[in-house]
Parts: sequence; structure tokens; C-alpha cells
Amino acid sequence: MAKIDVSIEHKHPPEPDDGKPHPNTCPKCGSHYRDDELDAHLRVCLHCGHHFPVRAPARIRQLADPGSFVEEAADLRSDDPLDFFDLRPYVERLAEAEVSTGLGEAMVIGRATIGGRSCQLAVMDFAFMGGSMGRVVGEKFALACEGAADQGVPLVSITASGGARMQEGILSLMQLPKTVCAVEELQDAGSAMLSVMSHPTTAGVLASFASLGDVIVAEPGALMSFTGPRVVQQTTREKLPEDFGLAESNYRFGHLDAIVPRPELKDFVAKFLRLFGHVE
Amino acid sequence: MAKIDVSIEHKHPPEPDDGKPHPNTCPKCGSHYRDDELDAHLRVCLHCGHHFPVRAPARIRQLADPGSFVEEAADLRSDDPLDFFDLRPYVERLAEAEVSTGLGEAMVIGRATIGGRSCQLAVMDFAFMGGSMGRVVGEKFALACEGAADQGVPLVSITASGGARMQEGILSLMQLPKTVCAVEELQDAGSAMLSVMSHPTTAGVLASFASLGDVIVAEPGALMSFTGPRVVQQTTREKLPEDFGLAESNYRFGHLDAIVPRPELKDFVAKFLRLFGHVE
Amino acid sequence: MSSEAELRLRERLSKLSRMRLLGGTRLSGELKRLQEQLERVTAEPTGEEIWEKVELARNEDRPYTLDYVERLIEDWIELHGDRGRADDSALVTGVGRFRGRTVALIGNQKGRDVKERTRRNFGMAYPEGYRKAMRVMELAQRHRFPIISLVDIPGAYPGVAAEQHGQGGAIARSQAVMSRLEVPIVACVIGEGGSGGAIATALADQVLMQENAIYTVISPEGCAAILWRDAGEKKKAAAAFRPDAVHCLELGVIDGIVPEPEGGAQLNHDEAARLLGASLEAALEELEGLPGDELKRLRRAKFRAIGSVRTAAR
Amino acid sequence: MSSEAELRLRERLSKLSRMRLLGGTRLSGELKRLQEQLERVTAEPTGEEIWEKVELARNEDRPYTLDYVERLIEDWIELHGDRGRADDSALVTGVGRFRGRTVALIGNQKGRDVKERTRRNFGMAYPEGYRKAMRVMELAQRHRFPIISLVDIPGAYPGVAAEQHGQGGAIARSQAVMSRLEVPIVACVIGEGGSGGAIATALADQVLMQENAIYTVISPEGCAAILWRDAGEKKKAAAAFRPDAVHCLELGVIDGIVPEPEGGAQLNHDEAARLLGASLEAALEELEGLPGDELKRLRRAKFRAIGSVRTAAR
Ligand SMILES: [Zn+2]
Ligand SMILES: [Zn+2]
Repeated sequence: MAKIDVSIEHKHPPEPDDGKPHPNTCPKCGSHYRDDELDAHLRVCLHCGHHFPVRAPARIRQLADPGSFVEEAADLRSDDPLDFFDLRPYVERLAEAEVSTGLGEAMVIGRATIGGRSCQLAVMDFAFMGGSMGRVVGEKFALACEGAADQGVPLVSITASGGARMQEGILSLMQLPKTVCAVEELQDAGSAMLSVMSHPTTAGVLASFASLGDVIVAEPGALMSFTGPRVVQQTTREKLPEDFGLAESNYRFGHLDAIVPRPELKDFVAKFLRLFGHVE
Repeated sequence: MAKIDVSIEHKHPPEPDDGKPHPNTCPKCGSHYRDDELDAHLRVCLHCGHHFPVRAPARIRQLADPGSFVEEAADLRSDDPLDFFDLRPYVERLAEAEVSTGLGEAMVIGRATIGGRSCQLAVMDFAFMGGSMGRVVGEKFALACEGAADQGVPLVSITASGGARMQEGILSLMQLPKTVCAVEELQDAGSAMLSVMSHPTTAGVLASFASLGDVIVAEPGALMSFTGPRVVQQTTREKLPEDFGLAESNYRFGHLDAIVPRPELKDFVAKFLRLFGHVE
Repeated sequence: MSSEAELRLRERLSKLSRMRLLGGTRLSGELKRLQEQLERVTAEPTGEEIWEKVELARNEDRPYTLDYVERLIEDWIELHGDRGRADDSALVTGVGRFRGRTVALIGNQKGRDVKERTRRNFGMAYPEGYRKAMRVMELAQRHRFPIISLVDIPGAYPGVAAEQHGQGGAIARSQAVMSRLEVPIVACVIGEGGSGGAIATALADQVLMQENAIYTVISPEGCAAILWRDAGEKKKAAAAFRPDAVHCLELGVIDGIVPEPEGGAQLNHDEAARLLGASLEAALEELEGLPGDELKRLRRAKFRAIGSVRTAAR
Repeated sequence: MSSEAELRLRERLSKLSRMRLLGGTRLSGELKRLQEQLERVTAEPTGEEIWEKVELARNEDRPYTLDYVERLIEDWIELHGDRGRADDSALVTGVGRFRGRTVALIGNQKGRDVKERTRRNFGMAYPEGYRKAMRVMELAQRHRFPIISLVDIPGAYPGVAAEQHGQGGAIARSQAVMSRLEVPIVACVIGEGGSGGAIATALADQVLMQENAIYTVISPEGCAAILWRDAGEKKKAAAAFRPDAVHCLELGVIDGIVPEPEGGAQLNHDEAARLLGASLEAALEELEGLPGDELKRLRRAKFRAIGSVRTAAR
């Protein structure tokens, strides 16, 4: 019996491990890179095409026309509505995430131009508590939708998330309907949304705004499952298909419009903005 | 290669055959009935539950409150827009069908009450050229929709059809969009539609109005496939599942709300009318 | 008890008292029980008390959706199938008459015996179930039927096929459809309101919870496995996020609590149905006066505001 | 020729002359070719001439949907998947810019070589394809993009899975979606317009046919197999129902004929695309001035009236 619903996982990056490989070592082919080398190639492995994670600020640099990005709502910070304490207090985890990432939360929003076209950006950062969605992420996403609607420009959402932020309890689940309603308001205002899913986009983020783009694309190899492979395997005891939950599988099953390799992403976004940029 | 599209078939009842069984012999269990006996049991085999075909007038007697049915557009007759001639002229086939069935076309429409609730009826008769849908069937169905909308009552559609009437060429295909548009107008007017599929409801009728009911039910054992089993088998050379295309299979695959045995149909329709009968 | 904790409790009590709608209690005249309920709230529940709620919510004798349908809905027509691939019996949909009006009803359905439990996948819908629900919601919209949604799902189903068939997208789109409807929607968590599987059908104008229901972003076991790295710590997890109705009401996540018979709904299905029926009717009556576009606007505004950080921040 | 037959031909010619739109001819200034076309019509086509059209429509070197996309659409983004189970490559959908405006495009896609033909199922969509098309139509509606639909399908697919996945219902619902849209829709049969598979994406404000395309309720082979009890009688069947563009125009089933390069579209893809582009543009321009609800009303009224028997009867 499956009383245990562990459908939200991969919420945290792997714990520090002394024996772990260097973060710039390709997990697929073992190639090793210097930081500047990898950045110069958009953090894509030159040998095998593996897409390394991209932090939100770097993603914005990759996509936005130079100097065009203006961040919004940067000062929003989560509080601790439940006084949540597991092995450590939530507030301590938040503070630590802010220090280690330099970000106030797991999503950065703002206005930019891409290929000369205006848009609103909402970019997630997996390094901030596994890109989990609590009230601030939900609020920032809603503000991004409102900003796009107000300006009559499309919204470009780039996700990387393990799902809802457990430490905010049921309020984190409420970010699903909140962000869904925000997308609906955006669409009623006539603005379009492009959803770009990067690795991983799972659970509560997959089951809300990320799946509601007018056009939905993913980066190669991105995990896009509501429930993570480990939990599915434990529950069903089936051998999982090799590409379980990956972008390639999602594309085959009809859930994605395209898989866009990172070097082509800026052009793709610019094309999307040319087609969907006009609001009546 | 499947250049041959024989997706519309079962258009005609089997040719007369001297060795054929008596029409009141149950094809499933071999039980034999007198006409009055079978009619008294709504033409359902007492032994095995097989549903024999029901002619349109009999169907209306089974469902409508006694004396409530008022036929409409009874004098509409098909002409022959293509001067169509296969082994015999279309006009000859039409005349013969009228003589042998006593009906002007393969659909009877009119107003009635069922369980005391007003509705519009559109009932097909397979005995008239295999219940095929030409311009008059399309027109009658559209008139039924308009009548239901005008009176603010639901439409109850009961189908038995091999599909579009080939002898009217491309104009028979045009009955698909015509009846679809009629249902949409009906729904925009706030009226509901119940679709009851009896054996067989295939091809052009399945692929148009019959699939657009707010609630869709079928009689047990009714064939409901776009392409008939014989053609599918010939084209694919696969062994077909035993219940290929039958109501039971369609129910399992999510295409039907319910399978309603004929003895329960009147109550079901009455319940539908109680729930959907109110127009704001 | 520290004065700070006492303060918080008083605040909580006052919030509760201000609540516009406290289930059917107000209507069925059971003011005494309300008072008792409020008194119980003044004491911070212990971990054990919270865990009792979890166990009550999961009690296998609790009434399920069809038990309520049987007692509350006349002229019930169950609607089957997603018009695409399957009929998912974990999520029941249909139309029927509730206190004189035609309604569409959606509800997770667990099974009573092993065979039915398997057939109904323990109430955990596949994407096909959410698609059926969306189809029925659109039918309700077409005919201006109010919608009742009964939520009782341990969580979205962790299976290979569910993922392949697009579980995440289906849950997202089911919410999107609900946010677009211009008919009244009342949801009630009648057992477990687990994660995305629950919210898929709970984006309602009024969200109620039965007294012993729970509403969670993840099961206590799942939370414990991740945060405590030990599923055995489920009671600690439950105590940390408090999935009970009173807490959900305090947080503004739900709009009212539906009382249950003394000891829990499992002890008296008829009485549980009577109490639920009274709450659903009251909620619908409150909503039915509003025009459709206003309903939609308020529904979206409500979810926009839940747990808002606008003021808390900066 | 009997005087009656001559009369019918003259009537036919005058109907043709009255036609509001005769493909892109009027607009591309090719009046001479129009005249020739009309002259050819005055002669009742022989069975052989009709069969030539069938063979031209099926010519394997004819341009397919993606050949036209390549030549007519800028900034093309192909949209994949039905968001449920699969991506059907027999029916291509996407958005792009056509002569300055963003459009949504839907088209059946046959394959050029054996491998691609198999992958694309000879252009015959599964229900998943129709569902993808509906999704893209709704996207077009949301953003007020006009829709171009290129029809080229031998017929709905006669396969077990296609039936199990609800082919009949999918074809019905695709038409229903088209009848609800409030954006301009132009369809053009660019090869075979076969049966339900064709009409599924052809419920348009303006329906065009290329000069050598055919539009049929059933393939000539299928018709012959049923009515003549011999698929070999396909030429007789074709002659009996005349699936050619001129006849469809006479019957009021289509709104215009798109000229092809001399000898057929297969001989010059660029020129075929130029002529198609001109016709599509003209049709869109005519429609774009109308408000959305008026488009919808006129579209439904048009299909309501095609082949009407109201006057013929009684
Ligand atoms: Zn590599
Ligand atoms: Zn029998």
C-alpha cells in the first residue's frame, strides 16, 4: 500500500561529501573544466553535450541583451510561518542559502530585452534550497506575471526546482494554485508565456506554472517528473525505463514542444518573442 | 501502404440471402421469438440479453410518453445531387428504402415528453440504407437542434448508422461539420444533448454529432468504431481484440459515460432530462 | 506556558472566532460543540493529538466520496472516461441533484476491500482521472452547474505510467481549468488532502475540511524521510507542519471546518453526511448570488492572497 | 450532347464565374489561366481525366505541408505533442510568421522516403494528432492568431489503436473546436482530402483546393469495394462522385481553387508555394476585417447551408 506519499523529493542538492567529484567534472564523460572554460561554453560539456546546472544570474547573462536586465522584488525574503524545525531550524537554512548563493530566494525576476524584444523574466536557481517553491517564490512568480501583463510583454520562465518547500508546510502547496491563477491572469491580459524547464523541474513546480506555458521546452537531459525516479522505484519496485522522467521521454510522450540545447536557447527565445510579442 | 481508405463501411444491411436466419433468431444464443414477443421485451433476448435492432418508430414508442411524440420535417426527401449511379441508380435505392421501411429518410425527428419532461428527439433507423447520413439526415438533425434550442429543451439523439451516404459524394462528408455546428449552436443556446449510440454507430456519425453529447451512452454490444473491424483487419493484418470497437471496449477506453441496457434506457433518459432540463 | 505562546494562542482563538463560516455548525445550531471545539483549540495540540488526526483521516471506515453521494445526491449519473484513453476509477465524477439544484461532483474514491482498493488505486488518480475531472468541470461550466469537489487522496501517484502520461501537466491544467470556471466551486477535504493530487481538484471558491481531515504538501512519512532522513520520524514531521483543519483554518488555507460526529466520521456515516451536506449547502448558497466573472475574480484573488508575503517582506 | 446536359454545363460555368474567389488567380493576375480553366470546365471531364486528378493528387513528388512551411513561413516553431500521450508526426502543427502576421499552422504530413512514410503513417493522424491540433487551435484562439490548415490525408487511419484511442470522438471534437474559434481559419486541400481525417481540420471560414487536389467522403477504391463490390472499379467510383476541385466548387463545398504550376505542383515546388501563398494571403486578408464572433457565426452558417435540402424538399 502506498500510504507514503514521497512525491516531492530532490528538494535539496546532494549533501556535501568529501569524496564527491569536482563540480566542474562532467558526470557523463568525466571531462574536467575550469570555471571560466565552462562558463564560456554556457556550462555545456564540449565533449558530450552534458548540460551542467546554471545559476540564475548566469542564466540571465546568457539570455538577456547586455545591460538590459532590471531586477524586481529583489528584497523579498521568506519568513517562517510555521516556526519550522527539522534537524535544523528553517530560518537557519534560509540564512545559509542566502549566504552561499548570494540570492534572497530561489527565483530571480525582472525585465529584460532578448534579441531586442522586451520580456519579463522569472528564473529559478536550484542552488537556493533545491529551487524549492515557498511563498516568496510564488509571490515573485505572480509579480512577474503581473509585470508582464502590465507592460503587455511575454513572460519567459526558466525553472529548476525540486518542488514545493516543505518547511512552509501547506502554505507551500498553496503556491501551486497561486502561480496557476497568476498564469491565467497573464493569459487573460493577452500576454504569452514561454516555459523553459532546466534540470530538474519536478513536483510542485512541474505541477503548476511550468506546465502552463503557451510553448513548453526543456534542456536536454532535464528531469521533469512529478515524483522522482528513486521514489517511483521504491514504491512500484519496477525497473524504470532508462530515460524515466527525462526531457527526452517527456518529448516522446507529448509533453514538450521541443528540446532546446542551451547554445540555441537565446535564439529560440528571441524567435518566440518575435512571434508572441504583440499584444492587441 | 494504406492508400485505400475504406473507413466507411457497414453502410448497408447484409444482402438478402436465402439461407439467412430468421431476423428474430438471436445471433448470440439461437433463441427464436415471435415478433410480438420480442417487441414486448423491447427486442432484447430474454435468454442472453442480446439487443436486437430497433426501428425508429418502435424506439420512439419505447421512450416517449404515450401520445406525446409529434414528428417534424417528415416530408423531407433526398434528391440526387450527383446523378449517382453505381450498380443501381441512387434514386432507385432511395425509393426502395422508402417503400421497405415506410420512412422518408434514415432519421426521424420530433418533440416528445419522456417521464413528463419535454425534449427533442432525433432517432436514426438502420433499416433505411444502413442509417447512412446524407443531406436530409444532416438537415433533420440540424432542425432537431434548432427545435431544442428554440424550446429550451434538451436533445436526445439515438443513432444507428454505417456513416456518411456515399451516393451523395462529398456532400455527405459535409454533413459532419454541419451537424457539429448544429450541436455547438444548441449548446450555445444552453440546451443539453444526450447521445445514445445503438448498434452500429460508426464512421461519419460517430465522428460528428454522436460523439458530442454532454452525456454519451451506448447499448450493450453496440459497434462504435470509425473504421469497421473487417477493414481494420484487412489493412493491419493484426488479430483484432475480441471486443474491438464494441461499446464495452469504448467504455473501458474512456469514450462512454455508461452502457445502458435497453430496459433501463427510458429511466436513464428521464433522469437526464430532470438534471439537464432547465435552461436559464 | 510562556506568555508569548499564550499570546499566540489567544490570537489564534480570536481569528477562529472571527471566521465567517465554521462549517455547518453555525447552521445546524450546534453551538455548544463549536464552543467545545474552540476550547480545545486554546490548548496547543500535542504531537500525539496531531498524529491522532492523521490516523483518523486515514481510518479505513471513514466515509468515502460514494458514501456521501449515496446519502446526499439524488438522480446521480456517474460520468466515466477521459474521452481519450481510459476511465480512472480513483477519481469519481458525475452529475446529480443536491438540495434541489443540479451539481457536478468530483471526488477521489478509495476502496473498501483489497480488490476495490487496487482497482481504485487507493484513491490516487492517474492523469486520466484529472482529464476526466476537467471534462466534467467544462460540462458544468457549459450548463452553469455548481461544482462540489470531495478531496481524499494520499498524494499524487508515484508510478511510471502516471509520469509518462503527464501527471505534472495534468495537475497543473486541472487547476488552470478550475481558475477559469464561472460557476461556484466548493471543495471539502474529507480524509487525506495530499500534495498535488489534492490541489488538482481543490482550487475552489470555498475550501472546507472535515474536522478530522488533514491537508498536506507531503505525507508526514515523506517529509520525515526527506528532512529527518527517517520515515519513522513521521510524528515529528506531522507535529512540525500540523496538517489538521484548525491549523489550516488559522493559516487562511481553508474557509471553514465541517464538524464530524463525536469520535469521527467513521462511526456514523449518516450523521457525517448530514453535517457535510449542511456545510456544502451553506457554502453554495453563499456563492450562488455572485455573477460568474465575479466568482472567478474572487477565486483568483483569494489564492493570490493566501500566505501572502507582500507585507511581511522588505 | 443532349440539350439538358448542355444546360447543366452552362449553369455550371455561370456558377463558376460568379464565384467570389477563384484561388489566387484573380490576385496574381493570371487571368488568362483562369479563362483556360473555365474553358476546360465547359467540357464534361471524362472518367480518365478525373482519374488523372486522383493520380496527380497522390503524386509522391507533390509538395507536402513542410515543403510549403519552408517556403512560406518565417520564424517557424513546430509545436509537438498532445500533452497527454504522444506526439503524432502525421499531423504537423506550429506557429510562425506568414506575410507579416503570426499564424498557427496545422497540416497533414506524408513522408518522402519509406522510413519517413512509416514514421508519419502516410499522413494519417492518430487521435493524438487531432488532439495536438486542438491544443494548437486553442493557443491560436488565446493569442488571436489566424489559422492555416493544409489538408493532405488519404483518410482516417484504419488501425486498432486509433480506434481504441477514440478516433471518432477526436475527429468530432476537432471539428467542434474549429466551429467555436473566433479567429480566421483558412484551409486548403493540397493533395488528398480523405473522409473524416480531412474534415477534422477543414471546418474553416474559407476552404480552398489546389487545382489537382481531390476531396472525398471515401477513397475511390473504398467506394468501389462497397458499392461495386470490387475495388478495381475505382475509376468508375471516381467518375461517379467526381472528387476534383472544379466539381467541389460547383457544389459549394469549397470557396476557391488554387492554381498549380503547369502540369502539377510536383513539377515546381517553389511556384506551387508562390501560388498557394498568394491564395492564403488573399483569403486571410478578406477575413481579418471581421470581428471574431461574426467569423464564428458566418462559419457555422456556411456549413449549415452547404448542400441544403430545405428548398429542394417538400
Ligand atoms: Zn561530458
Ligand atoms: Zn440470445
